[in-house]
Amino acid sequence: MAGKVWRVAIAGEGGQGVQVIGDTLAEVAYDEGKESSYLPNFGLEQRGGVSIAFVQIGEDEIGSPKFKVADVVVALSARAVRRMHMHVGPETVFVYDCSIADELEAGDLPTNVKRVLCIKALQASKEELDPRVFNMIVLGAILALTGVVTLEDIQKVLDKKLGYKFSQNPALRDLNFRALHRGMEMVEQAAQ
Amino acid sequence: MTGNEVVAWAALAAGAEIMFGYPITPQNEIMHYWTRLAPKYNRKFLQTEDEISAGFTTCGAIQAGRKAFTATAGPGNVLMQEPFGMAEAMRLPMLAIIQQRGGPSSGTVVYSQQEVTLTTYGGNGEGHRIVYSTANHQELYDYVIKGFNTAWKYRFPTFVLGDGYQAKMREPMTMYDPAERGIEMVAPQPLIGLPGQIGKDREAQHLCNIYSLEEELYDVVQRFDAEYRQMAPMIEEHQQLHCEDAEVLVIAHGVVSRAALDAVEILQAEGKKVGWFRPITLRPFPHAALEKAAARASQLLVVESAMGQLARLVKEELFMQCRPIQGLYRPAVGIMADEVVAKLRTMI
Amino acid sequence: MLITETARILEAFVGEYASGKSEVAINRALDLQRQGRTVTLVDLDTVEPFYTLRPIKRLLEEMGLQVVAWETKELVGLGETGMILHREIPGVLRRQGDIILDVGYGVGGALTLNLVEGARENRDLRIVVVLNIARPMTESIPDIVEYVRALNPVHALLNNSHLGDETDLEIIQEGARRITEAARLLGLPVAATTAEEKWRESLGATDIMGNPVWYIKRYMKSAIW
Amino acid sequence: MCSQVQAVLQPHMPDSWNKKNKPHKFCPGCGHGLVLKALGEAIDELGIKSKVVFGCDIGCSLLAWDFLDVDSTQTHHGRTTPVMTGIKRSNPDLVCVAYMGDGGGYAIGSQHTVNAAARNERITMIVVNNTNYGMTGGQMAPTTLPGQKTETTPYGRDVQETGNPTRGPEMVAAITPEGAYVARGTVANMRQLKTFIKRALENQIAGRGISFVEALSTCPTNWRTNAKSTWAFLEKDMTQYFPVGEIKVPAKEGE
Repeated sequence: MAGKVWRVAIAGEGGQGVQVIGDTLAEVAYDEGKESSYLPNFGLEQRGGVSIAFVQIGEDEIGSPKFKVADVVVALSARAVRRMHMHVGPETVFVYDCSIADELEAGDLPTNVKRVLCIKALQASKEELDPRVFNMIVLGAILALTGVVTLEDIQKVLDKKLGYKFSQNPALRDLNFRALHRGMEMVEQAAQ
Repeated sequence: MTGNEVVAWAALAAGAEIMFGYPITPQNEIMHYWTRLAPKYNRKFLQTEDEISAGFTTCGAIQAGRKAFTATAGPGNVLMQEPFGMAEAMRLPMLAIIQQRGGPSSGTVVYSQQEVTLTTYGGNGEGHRIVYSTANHQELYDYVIKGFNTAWKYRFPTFVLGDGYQAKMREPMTMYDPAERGIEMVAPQPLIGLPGQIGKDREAQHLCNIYSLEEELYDVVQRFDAEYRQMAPMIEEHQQLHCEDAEVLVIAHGVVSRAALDAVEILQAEGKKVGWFRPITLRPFPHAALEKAAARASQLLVVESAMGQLARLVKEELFMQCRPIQGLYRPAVGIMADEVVAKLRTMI
Repeated sequence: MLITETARILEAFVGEYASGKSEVAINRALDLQRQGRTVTLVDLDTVEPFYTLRPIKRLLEEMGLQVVAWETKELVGLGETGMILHREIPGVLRRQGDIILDVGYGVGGALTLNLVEGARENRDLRIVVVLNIARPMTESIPDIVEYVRALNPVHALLNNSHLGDETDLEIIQEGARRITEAARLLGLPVAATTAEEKWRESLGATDIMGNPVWYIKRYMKSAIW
Repeated sequence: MCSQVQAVLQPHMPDSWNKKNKPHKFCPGCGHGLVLKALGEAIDELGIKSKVVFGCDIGCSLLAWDFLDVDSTQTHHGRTTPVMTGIKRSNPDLVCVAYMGDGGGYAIGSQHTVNAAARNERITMIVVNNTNYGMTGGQMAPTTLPGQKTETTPYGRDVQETGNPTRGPEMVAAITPEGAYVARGTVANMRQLKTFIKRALENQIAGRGISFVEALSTCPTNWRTNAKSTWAFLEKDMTQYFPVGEIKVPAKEGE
């Protein structure tokens, strides 16, 4: 158990790409020589419930695939914000998308956490980039918060994984990288 | 890769020729991947009308000399006890992968360790079966390959006992061709349909599954039991750590053993004398190893996602040693290291 | 017993599940054999032969009976052995001497005798219903009457009321009362009341209703499967 | 095994019969021996003895396990069909015969019958219909005739309560795709029964589809019938409900 294990829980509605974000995060970390695990919640809850991806990244082999308290929680819908109360603690950074602020009621956002942060990922994906790279923006934000892998690392992995697609359509590569960068930027700006 | 995908690849690497199955969560992806891989590698698949049929078609395929397997979970495991029983009775080398889900009944489709009793001792027999409980993806791969060999060598039905987490999670592992590692795969042998003319080159084979008299069956079961006991020391597997001077010994299997190990390491770092024992084979249980590992401990803690199913096995193995056994029983839910640590702190 | 002595005795004992048919049939066969007669005892239990003559076949043969029943070892390797009719049963009437048929329980009742060629047409055939009022289906007089009517034809009733090791005089005499009354309603004789030897002193030669008491020995205790 | 083998003169035993255990232990008057004679002769005529795998169910059909001098396997209650499916799919060169009673085919194993038929499994199913569960002592079967007395219908089968008798071949014919062979024979017409079974085996060998033969058979022990009434029940009562004949015959190549 030497070394820090980063625990990240990403939650949202079906179709928001929550599981893709979790899966990609775990894979990138592994490709960078870290140990990682990714566990989706599934079962009946998955069908119509909040979709959650549990990711752990560390230097040593990962123990239990399940965890209760996350270092970073990302909630992408109002339901997800409420659902994720059970996974926060005093050291948790709680991230949600600014677009859902109107749907939130008093007490929905957790207060017993280290920090609550809203990012404009949805807006940026629609207005500046492309709705398809929404999840890349979120991934960028997670990278900025955890620092488990660098932007260069993740770009390398994406090149490897999607190299063929990227070579067919270089604009796609650029779009993905810009989305990652934009996500990191959002966290850095919020920190100032 | 998900654990289910790992299982499909492992079966392929082990030279499995045919799979029979029926959909049930959380093992479905084993069938999904197998059906995608099978045609490319000239392997076969049949989706049957239920788990009873999936088990019995597997029995038939094995009699015809094919390396056949099946996979199931929860209520499907219940239905498959009937064909598993036949595999026990006819000594058919049947391999089944069980991805445990919550129970009783349909329970949840997610996760559990509540199929230990059913998988080790289910059916109307004596539990002459081999059960490997895996903890991670690498082991799923390793033990599916090993499981085929154990089954075909010793001819007892063999199980790889996973769970919903292992089925659905992704974690790194290394795939390999068994031959590259010097693992020789045991070749399957047909029991019926042998070459040659009946009456000239060979006798007709009559395979028995039922006996009319008490004494007939008694002799058969005694023979199986003797062979099982003789085999056991060659099959039993376990892992252990810090047992030499442990005052409290934590016992866990499968994916829960990972959380238990983390907890033990946390307390070891504080200088606490806590040991860790993990049976890999739940049947036959690594009896001698547990007895030795537990010899110095004054207390035992059994940790499992069930209401004492592993604890029952442990108590049976240690019945001559009198000492308190506590349980951290969390039926059908996952267990994390901090829960184990908290429990251990109350015991130290 | 009231059964008419003829050149050949051909008797069938029928009754409800666990009424004691086999016990009575064995005792009857042995009684006849002790009189120096040649006797064949036939196992016609076709429904659920759990308590059967099979395990004591050899013992009975050693006592001088001819027994048509499976021997346990003949069924080795047969797989599941529920009920299989012995191949010598259809032609058993071709044998010399007395024939005692132990008929199993079942909805067929006396129809089971169809399995023995020529039995139902044989004028010598006597069908005796073995009754134990401790058995739930033949407890009351109306139950007994209804049961016996369904068996048709029947020639006599036999009181075999007992409670195993718990048997007392009361159950034997109460059986005699009810069965005699049922017999009256049916227009049939009561062949006898059975009792174990140990009751001889207290019971005597006749029961409370005047039926002869037939002292028997129980052989079937050791006969499972 | 059978410890008292007697030398009994047996006229004309098929080559594919296991002669070591004759006379066999079916009840006197039982139809199983006749169905197996028809099967044995069909196997002889096709010369496939060393290719046949005979799977038997539990019940009286189990007594047939060593009746034939061919490979055999004992299964579970109602599970002969999936076991033979597994064998056939694993080794299509074998000729797989799933032999069972009406309980195995239409009650405890009915889901296997339905689905093997729907998939057109290349196996031959022989279902022996004697209108009751014989081995367990004569209880109601799916094929018990309306009004027929059994140990579990002591007042006669009430179709309002227990439904009508199952017509297996008709059901199988309705759900099988092209290539299936379905027939109902009877031990009262041995020449015809042998022809049906032979055609069924040929259909499997040609790989056209499933072949299904129901054989109307006798159970005097549980029917409590003498020889005359046994045959009357078989030929009159049973055929009223279960018509004999070929129900589905695949078109042969070139037709």
